[in-house]
Order: sequence, then C-alpha cells, then structure tokens
Amino acid sequence: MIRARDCVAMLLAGGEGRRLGMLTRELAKPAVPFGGKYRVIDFTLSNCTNSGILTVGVLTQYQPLILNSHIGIGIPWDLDRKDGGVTVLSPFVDQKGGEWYKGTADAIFQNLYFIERYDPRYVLVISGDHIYKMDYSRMLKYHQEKQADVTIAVIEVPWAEASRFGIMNTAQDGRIVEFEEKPEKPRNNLASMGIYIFDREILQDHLRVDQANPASSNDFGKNVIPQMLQADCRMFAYLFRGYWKDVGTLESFWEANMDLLQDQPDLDLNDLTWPIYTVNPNQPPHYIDPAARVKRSLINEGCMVFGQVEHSILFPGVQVGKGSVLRDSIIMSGTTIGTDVLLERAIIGENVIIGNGCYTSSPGKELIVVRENSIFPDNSVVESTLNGEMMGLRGEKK
Amino acid sequence: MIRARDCVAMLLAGGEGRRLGMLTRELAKPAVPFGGKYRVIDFTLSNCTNSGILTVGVLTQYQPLILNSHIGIGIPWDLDRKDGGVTVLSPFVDQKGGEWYKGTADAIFQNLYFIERYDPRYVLVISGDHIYKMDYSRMLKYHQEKQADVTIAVIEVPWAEASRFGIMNTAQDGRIVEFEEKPEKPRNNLASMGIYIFDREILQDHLRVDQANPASSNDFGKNVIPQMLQADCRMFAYLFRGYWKDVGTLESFWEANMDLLQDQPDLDLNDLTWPIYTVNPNQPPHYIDPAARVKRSLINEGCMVFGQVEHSILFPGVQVGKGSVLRDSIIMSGTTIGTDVLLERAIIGENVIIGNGCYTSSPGKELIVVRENSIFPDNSVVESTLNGEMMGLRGEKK
Amino acid sequence: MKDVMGVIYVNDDDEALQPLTKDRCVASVPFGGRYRLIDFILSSMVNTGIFNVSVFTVRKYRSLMDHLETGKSWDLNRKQDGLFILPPQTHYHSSEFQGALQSFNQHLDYFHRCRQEYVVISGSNLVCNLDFAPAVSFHRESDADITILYKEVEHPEPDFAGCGKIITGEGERVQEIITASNPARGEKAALCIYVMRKALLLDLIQQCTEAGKFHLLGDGIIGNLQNLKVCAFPAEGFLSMIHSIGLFYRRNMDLLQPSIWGELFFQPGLIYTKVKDEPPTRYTENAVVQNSILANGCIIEGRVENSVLFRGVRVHKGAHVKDSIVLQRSVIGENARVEYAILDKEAYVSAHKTFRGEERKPVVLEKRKTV
Amino acid sequence: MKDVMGVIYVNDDDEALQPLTKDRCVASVPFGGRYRLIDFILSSMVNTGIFNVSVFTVRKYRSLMDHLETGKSWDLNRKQDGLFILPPQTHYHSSEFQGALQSFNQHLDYFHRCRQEYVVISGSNLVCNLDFAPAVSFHRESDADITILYKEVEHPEPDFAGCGKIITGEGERVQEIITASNPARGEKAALCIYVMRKALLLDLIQQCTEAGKFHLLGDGIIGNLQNLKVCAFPAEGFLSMIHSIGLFYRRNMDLLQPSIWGELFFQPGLIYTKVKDEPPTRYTENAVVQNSILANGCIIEGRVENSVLFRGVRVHKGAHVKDSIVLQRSVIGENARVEYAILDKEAYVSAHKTFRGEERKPVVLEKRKTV
Repeated sequence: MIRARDCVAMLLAGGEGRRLGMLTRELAKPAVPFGGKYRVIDFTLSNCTNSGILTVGVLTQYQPLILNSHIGIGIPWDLDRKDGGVTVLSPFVDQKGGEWYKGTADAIFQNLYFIERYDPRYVLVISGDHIYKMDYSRMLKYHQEKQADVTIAVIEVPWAEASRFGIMNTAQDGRIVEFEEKPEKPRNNLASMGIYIFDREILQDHLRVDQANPASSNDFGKNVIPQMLQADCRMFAYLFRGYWKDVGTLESFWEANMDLLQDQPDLDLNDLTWPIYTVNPNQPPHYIDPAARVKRSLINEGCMVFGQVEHSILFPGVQVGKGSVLRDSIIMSGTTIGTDVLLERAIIGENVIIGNGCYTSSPGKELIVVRENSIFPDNSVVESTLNGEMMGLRGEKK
Repeated sequence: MIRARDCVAMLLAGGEGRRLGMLTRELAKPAVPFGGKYRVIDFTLSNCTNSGILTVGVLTQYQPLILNSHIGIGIPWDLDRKDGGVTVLSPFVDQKGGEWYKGTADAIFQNLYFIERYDPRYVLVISGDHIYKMDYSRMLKYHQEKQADVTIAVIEVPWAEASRFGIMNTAQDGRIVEFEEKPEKPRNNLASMGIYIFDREILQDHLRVDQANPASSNDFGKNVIPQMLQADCRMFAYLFRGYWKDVGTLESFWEANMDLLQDQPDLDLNDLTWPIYTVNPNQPPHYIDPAARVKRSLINEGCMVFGQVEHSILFPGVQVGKGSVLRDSIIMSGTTIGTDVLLERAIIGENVIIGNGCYTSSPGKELIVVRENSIFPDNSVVESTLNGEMMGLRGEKK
Repeated sequence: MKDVMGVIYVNDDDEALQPLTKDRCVASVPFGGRYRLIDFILSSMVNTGIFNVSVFTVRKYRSLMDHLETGKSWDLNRKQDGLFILPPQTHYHSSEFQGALQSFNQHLDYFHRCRQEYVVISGSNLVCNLDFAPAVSFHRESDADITILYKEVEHPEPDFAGCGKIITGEGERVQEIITASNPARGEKAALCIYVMRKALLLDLIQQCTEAGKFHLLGDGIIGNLQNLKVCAFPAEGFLSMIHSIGLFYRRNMDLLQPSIWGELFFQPGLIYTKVKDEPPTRYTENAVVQNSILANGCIIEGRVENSVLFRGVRVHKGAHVKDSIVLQRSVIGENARVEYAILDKEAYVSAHKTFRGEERKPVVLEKRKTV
Repeated sequence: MKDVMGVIYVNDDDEALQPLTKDRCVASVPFGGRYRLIDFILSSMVNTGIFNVSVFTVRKYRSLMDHLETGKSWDLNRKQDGLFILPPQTHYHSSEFQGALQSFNQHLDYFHRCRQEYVVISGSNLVCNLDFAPAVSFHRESDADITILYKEVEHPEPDFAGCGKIITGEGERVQEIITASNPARGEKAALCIYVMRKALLLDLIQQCTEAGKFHLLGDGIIGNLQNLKVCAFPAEGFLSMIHSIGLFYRRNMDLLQPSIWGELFFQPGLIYTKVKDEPPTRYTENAVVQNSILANGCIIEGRVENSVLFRGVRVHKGAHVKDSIVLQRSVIGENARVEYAILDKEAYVSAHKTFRGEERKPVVLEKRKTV
C-alpha cells in the first residue's frame, strides 16, 4: 500500500460545466447525479481509495455546497483518515483579501501549502468530471520505473475524433516529444485524459514559473504542460486501456449513462474488487407492478414502477404510472411520472412532477432536459426548460 | 428535546479578529486555541449540543481552513446527524459570480436558503467568539412564553463598564423599549450578548428590508435590531446569569483563560452535565518531574514539566525545562521551553522553541504574544513578534 | 421525548423460526428485502424521538451486533445516550434463560445511569412502523402505572397467537390478560410493548427476580394487575409479530401490495437499516419482472414473479423465481426454477435445478447451501 | 504491508491479574494512565501499516468491545479490511478453552476471506511499541516458514517467565524452545509474536485441531520445529508481558522515567487509544505533584508522588497519594492517604482513611469499592 505521504492526489472539482446546462445550475459539474445512484465525482474518489491513494485534496469553488455536504469528511469512500483522507479546499479570504482560482494550475498553486503539509514525493492531478475506473498505483509504478518527471495518462481514441483532443506524440519508449492541442491533422491517436503524476518539486517549480508569467491563463493543458515540455522535462505517456468518458457535454453525459445498460457493461458497477462508493440513500426495495415491464434498465431503491421502462435509469424514489412508457431516459431522485406518459431521450431532474398523459416530442434527436422541481400539467408536452445553447449540445471538448 | 426543525442556529464565525493580533494571522478568531485544549468556537458549539439545538450553520469566510477541518462533520460535538447537524457555510461562486459576506446580517441573508431547507419556526443567531455556557432551550422557552418576535440575551455588566456595550432599556415585563449602542450615560446595565432568537418569518422580512437599504452596513447590532425596534416588533430581553466573556481583545482572551485557574472556577470544565467538546488529541499522560512545581494551572496530556508552572495553561505536548519559571502564561501545543527560562504574562503560539535562559521583560504589564513556529536562541529576550497596534491592546469592544 | 428511553428485549424463542435462526437471533432475521426484524421497532423509537435505546440480547447475537454496529444507521451513535447493546453477563444454556427480567436484572447499572424518567419496552420480533408519542401522552394523562399497546385484530391469521388477549373495562383499564389464546377478529391482542416509569420497572425487576420469576408479561404485569393501574392503548397500521416461518413468508409477501409497501416503509417515518454499497439493480434485455420488490445490487437476466429479492441477488438467463423470498447474494443459475421457497443468504440454486415448496408450506434453502 | 494482516489472540490467563480481571480480559486491563493493554500491540500493527487486524476473544470481552468499538481510534474503521473482533462461537466454561488454535479454527471463514498473504500473530498482554516491518522483511528474505520475535533479556525481572527460551543456531534458525523456564539476562525470550504465511497458519490450524491440539506455540510451532524452518528475530525497545499484579505495578512505575515515557509512547509511532472528552488536568493552589504522570480530567488539590493517575481522578485537599496507580474516576477524599496501592476504576478512598500496601506487594482496591 502506498503510504499517505508518498503521493497526494489533487482533484480538480471546480468546473462550472456550463455545457451541462441546467444540470449544473445549482451544482458543480462533479456533483451531477449519474448512473442511478452516484455523483460524477464518486468515480475519481473511489479510484483514489481503491488505488490506495488516501490523501486527496478536492479543489472547488463553483457552487460547492452540495459537493461539500456530499463529501463531508469522506466516510463513504473510506477517506476519513487520521493521516490524510479527503479535504475540500475552497478559496478563502486571508489578510491580503480573497482570491478565486483562475485556472487549473492556479488552483493547485494556491493550495501548495496543502501538498507541502504531507511532504509527498509525487502529486497526482485528476479531474472530477470523468467516468472511469483506473488503478493510479499502477500509473505511479510506471512513473517510477520510467524515472519520469511527469507522466500523463493517455487513451487511444478513434482517429476520426483525435482532432477533438489534446494529442501526445511519443517516442518508442513512451516519452512525450510533442503535445498538440486539437490538431487538425493528428499524427497520433493518443489523447490526454487529464490525469497527471508529477514529481512534487518539479511541479512546484513550474507552477511558480507559470504564476510569474502574466500572459499565462494558469491552465495545465494550455500552459504548464507545454512549458514543461519546452524545459525538457522527462515526460511519459501512460497508456490506459478500459472505459473512459468525459461527461463534459449533455450528449456524452447521456451516453455514459446509457453505456451502463449493456448486458455486459464496459464499466461494471457490480465488480466487488473495484467498488464505486457514494452516499447511500435509505429507501425500501423498489416495487415492480404486475402490469409493469422493465428491461435494459437500472432501477434504484424506493422506485415504484407501474408502467414500461426500457433502456433507462431511475434514481431513488421515482414513480412511473400505469400505461407510461420511458425510453432512453434518465430520471433523477424523487420525480413522479403520471399515467400514460411517454418520455424518450429525456433527462429529468430531481423532484419533477409530470402529469398524466404528458409526452416528449423531439422531431430531431435532441435530448430533452428538465430542471429539478419543474411541474408539467396533465397532457402537456415535456420540453427542455433551458435553451439549446445553455445546454451546449455542440461536440466541444476541453 | 427540541426537534431539529423547531429551531436552527446560525453561528457567526467569520470574524477576522484583528484585535487578537498574530493569534489570528492564520486562523479565524473562533478557531483560536483556548483553555489548554479547546478552540473558542467549541463553547458555542457545545452549548448547541447540550441545549438540544442540533441543526447549526457555521458562517465563515476568513481563513476557514483550520475551522473547516476542526469542525468536519461535527463528530466531536455529536453534531453528525442524519437530520440537521452542523454545516459550514462559506461564500461561493454561483452563476452571478461570487460575493463575500458584507456584515453579520448579510451573512445570514445569503444563507437564508439553508434556514429554509429545515423550515424552522425559530432562528437562533449566536457568535463564535464568546466563552460561556448557556442553555439556549431555556431562552427559547422564554421567547415562546413572551410570544416575542425577537429575544435578545442580556447580561448585567458593572455600571462603570456599561458605556462600552450595547445597552437594552426594558420595560417591567422585559420588553425592550430602547437600544443604545455604547451610551455615554447608560440608564441601564443590561448589555447585549449578541445572542438572538428570531421568529423566522420576521427575520426573513427584516433581512430583506435591510438588504434593500443601500445605506445599511448589513449588521445586526447596527442596522437590523434598530430597524426592528422602529417597526415595533415584540422584542424581549432574556437575562442570563453566569460566566460570559467576549474574547475579542488580547487582554480579555488572557483573562478568560486565567479565569479557569481559580480553585472554584466560574466556568467549570469538569461539569459532566454540560461538557465542552472538542477534537481530542492523542497524547500520553503528562509527566511531572520530582523537581517540578505546578500550581493553579491547567496541564494537558503530552506535556513534560521539569520546572515551575504557576497560574498558567499548557496545551498538549509542551515541554518546560529544568529551572524554568512560568507565571500567568498560556503556552500552546508543541512548544518547547528550555532550561532556566522565565516567562511572565506571555501567550506563546504553537510549536515555538524558546532556548535556555530566555526571559520576558515587560516593564509595563503588557502581554507578550509570540506567534507560532517562532524560535528564540538561548539567553534572548522573549518579545512579542507583532507590534502593539496589530495586537489591539485597546479596551475596544464590539 | 427527552425523558423517554427505549428498551428492546427478546420476546420470542429462536426455535420457531428455524432454520433462519440457526446462526442468528430472531431480532436479526432479514425481512422485507433489506431489513432485519429489529430495524422496525428501532426505527419506530428513533422516529418518535427516543434517542436512548438499549437492546438486551440472549443468544446468537453476533450477527445482530454486526448489524447494529454503533447505531450510526439509526443516528444513535451518540456521546450521551445513543444505542446500548447489552449481552448477558453469563452464557445461558438452553433452559437457563427464563425471561426478560433476568436480562434487565443483570444491567441495573445501565438503568440507574440513564436520566430518562419513562421507558418504552418492546419485544424484538415486530414488523411495524409506530409513533409512540400518542401512547406516551396517553400514559401520562391517564395516570396509568403501565400502558400496554394492543392491536385490534383484523384478520384470522395467527400473528398474535400466544401474545395475550386483553380484556379492558372503563377508561381502557385492563381487567384481564389471557395469554393462552389466539385473539380473534375484533379482539385486542397484546403487543409486548409497554410504557411505564423507569422507577416502576426497577421495582418490578426487583420484586420478580427476588421471587425467582422472570417473565415480563406473566410475572411482572399480569402478576400485578390488581395492585397497579394497567391501561391499554391501540396501535395503528400494518403490524405483525413474526413467530413462524409461515408468518415470515406471508408478511414478506404482503409487501407486494403497494399500499402496505407505502405504509410500512414510509408512515409515520422511514425504516432505517445498515446501508450497503450496492449499485442500482440492473435489468438486462431478457429480464421479466412482475409483482415483486427488489433491493439494490441485483442483476436480473431471467424471470421474477411475486417475489421479494434482497440485495445482490443474481437471477441468470432462463431462470424463473416465483412466489419466493431470496436473501442477500443468493444466486439462481441458468434455467433454474424456484417456487414457494425461501433462500437464505448466499444460497445457490444450480443451473437447471428446481427448488420448490408449497404455497402453505414454503421450503427453505439454508445459508450458503447449494441445490 | 498491504499483504500482511494482524491477528491478536489471548495468550494469557485472566487469573494472573486478579482482581483487575474480575470483569475484563487481560487485553482490556488499563495501563499507563489512559491505555488498555491491547492498545500497544494494536497501535504497533497500525503504525507498521497493517490495516487488517482481527482480535480473537475468549471470555469477559465486553469491556474490550466497548473499548475497541469500530476501530475508529486506530483508524481501523474501514470498509475493506479494518478491525474484526471475533468472539468464540460457543461459550467456554473454565476448562473448555485450550488454546488459540481453537479460536482460529472457529473463524476459518475470516482467514479465507482476507486477501493478505502474510500474517503477524501476537498475544494481547504485551506492553511495547514495535515496528514489525524489519521482522517481516527478515522473514521474506530468510525464506523462513515461521519467524518468532524474541527479546534479549536485560534484567532479571520475570517479564518473560514461561514464555519460552529460544536456542538458535546458524542464521538465527531456532533449534529449541524451552517453555518451562524463565530466560535469564542475555538469553532470548520468545514474545508470542509470529510471522508466517496465512496458508501455513491454516495448515497448522487444521493439522493441530484434527489431532485435538490447540496450543499455538506448544503444538503448532514447537511440534513442527523439525519439519519447518523456524527463525528468530529480535525486538527492540521497552517491552514487557504483563502476567502478574507485581509486573503490572512495576511496569506502570517505569513510566515515571522520562526516557521510558518518551520511548514507549512515541517511538517508533504513537500509541492510540479511545479518546475521551476530558478537560486538561487542573492543579489548585495547594497541589503538590512530583514524579508522576497524570492523564486529563484530574483535579489535584492534594499531594501526589511517584504515581500514575488515570483520567478524571480527584485528589482532595490534604490527601496524599504515593507510589500508587489510580484508575479512571477514582476519588481520594480529604486527608486520605494512599500508598503502594492500585485503585481500580471509580474506587473511593474516604476522607481521613488510609489504604496502604507494601512496595513488593501493592494492595488493590476493586472497581467501585470504597474504603
């Protein structure tokens, strides 16, 4: 087991996630509900625990209340530790006044004192808005074996999509020789996953250089990594094989949810060797009526299903009335769906009430997104409660 | 027992406490160590628990890190509750941008959503920088009996000092007829303790009025209470009898510590019916050498005493070398005092090293205040490490 | 409720629920897809605002202790008051344990230490969701020495057989309690739930144990019907006392009625239990589930009808589970068939096998056993 | 240390520490002002990085369970691994318990479930602060089947009487273990601490229990000295095994030497225990304290010399406590005198009374008793 002080993880959870539209109106992106039970950040936090990385700083500033109360002192992820554990790091006022985080690198820079408290040899930087299972201890071992200054996790993406990512061009031995942000003609399909291991001292030095540069936007991908490459740091790419999804857009968020519904899902939530932890609700077993029909779905406790649920995800306490049909949809906690409702490709927020006979009508294949606490009277059309741009359906990537 | 939703406490812990000088350089005032083991805020938090007020919002923005990690999810105070419990409320960024708290009333106003979540009938507003034991449930009962809109706890102060306080002039039945902030010629010696119980709706209304007033500094004492008086609210004074001390100045902070050293202290820390909770350190029993002499003192675990300790307070893990003499002093955790040292009226921060033969030399009776991590070489004079103004030795009161 | 403490005692013999009680006491028997029997009475007390609860155990209480832990799931992990598990100070051989008063007498210290004035005492095999506040108010106002909760019997099932039939007079004053009877429809069945002052309980303990008598109802209460003012108070809602495998089976099956499901688990408060890290239950392409309740963590590839599935059950392709209760992490192999059955934890029905009982006589597959 | 688990077993009889063990097992006996004996070995394991620890109990383990709770104080309240308290599955009458292997055999499930490859097994009456990492490294490198930790005896005290004297040959290979002896100065005393593979432990359990033998050292290890490679490895630092009231008294008194105080409590790691909400100890005007250690929560108005005071002790005016060990919440009344004494928890020495033993024969005042 990695001792607490060998490696400290810094989890960037500050993303406002405008592209997730009203899902993030009251939440930081990593706090968005996912997979019928979880919040997006649960995956990275559980990865830390399962990898034996037991000191984690969570950097957050945008709407941190839900995130703060979700994380608490880390009990669900077994991160309530005497030595280390999880700490939520928000910006604060000191005698010089208060300062918000400017970019990802600035967020880490402002919290260097936290890292120094544990005096680690390595710093793992991860981001709270990706869905995947990864053993960081293997990546750390690779980092040590390569005697690298920096290791960046990469994943093979389809060539056709490579130009949407930050692409690493590597030498035979895995050393990164070039980094291209969204290249028009990619020479490689190894995309950065935004997961970095740094030797702590090198990270400190380069963050200080970056801070001193007024032209910098203090971002890892845009500024610090190129700066390190230029300074000839030993930077290696660590190839990750497995399921990985950035849920930065509504479409990809929906896809990642639907990916869980395969008969043999690529991301197995039932795998006891790599459990995904979260705060557990307290609800009775869900009820399936004699007239109900459920397939290719995830149903959480507390639900009552009288209708038909197909290729959909129900969070705790959802009610689906008689004669209703749900397809390709995600219904969050506490929402009530009346009788004879038709929902297709819909993402419905928490505690929504959808009256009898309501229906979605999406001529294109646009996702319908309904914000929490909305109410639809009987027989109305269920429409998105925010406009297209706010939902950011463009394929844009960070 | 008061049910969680009857009354919600809002604990104002945002104070920067400049008058406590370097003690608050890295800490919010309520986080300042006190009494050999505690932090100042422990007293109000324990009062809440012991009074059965189990839903507490702690409002903080100044250097909240120590306070956040001290409070965690409230386990030491038994405030880790499924329903309610303690929640630290820091300012945050939402889609309109970030806003810091302007005054005490503004801090509550910005967190009205937190109060509303519990739908309480009453709101208790307290402040995290007073040392006292008080059963808020009795004050609440008084509030209910009087059918008051607002109840303000008051304490009798010596007439000579009354002009330093906010004074409540009351009618026969306890109803407040007038409020005078630091009156030159007080007509009364009932001083406000800064402890308020509001009917929730009246509080909400008046906070909104206050927010709408651009001339207001959004402070309870200065703005909201006078505004309520003017609006003819039913406001009552609740007379508290017992020990109470505002530790807003260095001198009063020192006095409050020394008050614990009487043979029959006014504030009894050993009273099992009203325990003061805090995070417990893990240290072995303290050791008293055959040559040591300890009297009228509080000594915590982990200390080693080879010298003479008189009328002083030692936090955990303090070492006092042979031949040294401590008088009227407060020594915080982990500090090492060499041999033949003389300390009088000194407040020494955490992890300070005082070499052999050092001594304080205070011709006046000024308190010596040494900030954490300071080092004094052998035979040097132990002097304050910040100037007088920063320490705020003036008798000023809020 | 600050001045009321809760006491949960063993009111029933393990033997009646064999083989489910082979390694566990009755209080620890699983029920309703994710609960243990004790969860119902414990949650009822907590929801009523009783935050000092003791559980007196007799035998086979290890799984109960694992379940209750520090009381965290019921918000009873408190510094003052909270949950107290009080095992016997000596180990009882089969005939040595003679009643709750024997347990209480071994922990007089505990009673003396508690600051509460009143005590609500309850057996541990009740399936219920109760608010004790009305009973406590009635107790105070009626000036009774003891208040017994009763249930007016609604159906002819033997839920309350042997509990005692209460005959009341004016002002709900108890005139007689007939223990050797199965109360009929409309009659008042005693529920093993009592409200009294702690001081009186201590008197009863002393008086009875000195006389070598240990039965709370028989010796403590019926024996004092003449000296004390004993009153009766009705309990409302779905209510059963599980003292046979048949009742265990039928009361689980009752949960398939949405009205009972909604009443038992939500009204007046939530029933709490120890939470587990299980993902939502996954239904695959071929899943067919009807009239069933399912806890989290199951993977359903086959057919499930009229059944109660606990956490982490796996129903493989072509398997058919019907009219059955399947406990935690049991597996039903491909094309296997399970009918009128109770599968205890981690039981395994092999592919193509059939495990079938009868409607009035469900068959039990023991913990970790395979067919 | 991810692949090492810890096992703590009962290696000593309660009788030797009577009356301190009247209501508690040896592991639960208070020591050093605020600890219990088990804290030392448990903290040693945790500080070494062993995060899966099981505690096998035999009798009178309730106070031990109260003390250990969920393992939170040792950071062992974990979802995977963590602390496991494993009581006997049946209750042992006085002669029925014959050795640790009997306990282990009742919990084979636990061993099978654990993912660790190695196991560090230790008795529960050791006062020590050990880092097991060197012993585990030695074990792996020396290719030993079993590594026994030993202490080279420094003084003629009987700390290790009856533990076994180890005779080693080349490469620290154990040739003989003589159990019926008190190892003399310079000899190697076996410490009841063993390192081996879990698989080998399971073999030993099976082999011995099938033969009706249950003693870990005598049957499991000495019985296999010829077939297995058993090596010895030295333990460093202050170390005792508390198996008599005399040793209990003298090893507590040793803590009054600052060098031992600093070594035992801080090196190589901190000793953890269940924390309590006690204020700092208060010395009044007339307090005179010399050469003593005091835990929190005491109020000292009198005189304390050469003594160990646990949490919450009250020494009233004019009282004099000398050469004594005073356990939690005991009270010494005005002008009372206590000398060469051990006061168990909540004992009370009335005003003006004297309670005095002899240096070689300290007298014990039992829990909650008054003189």
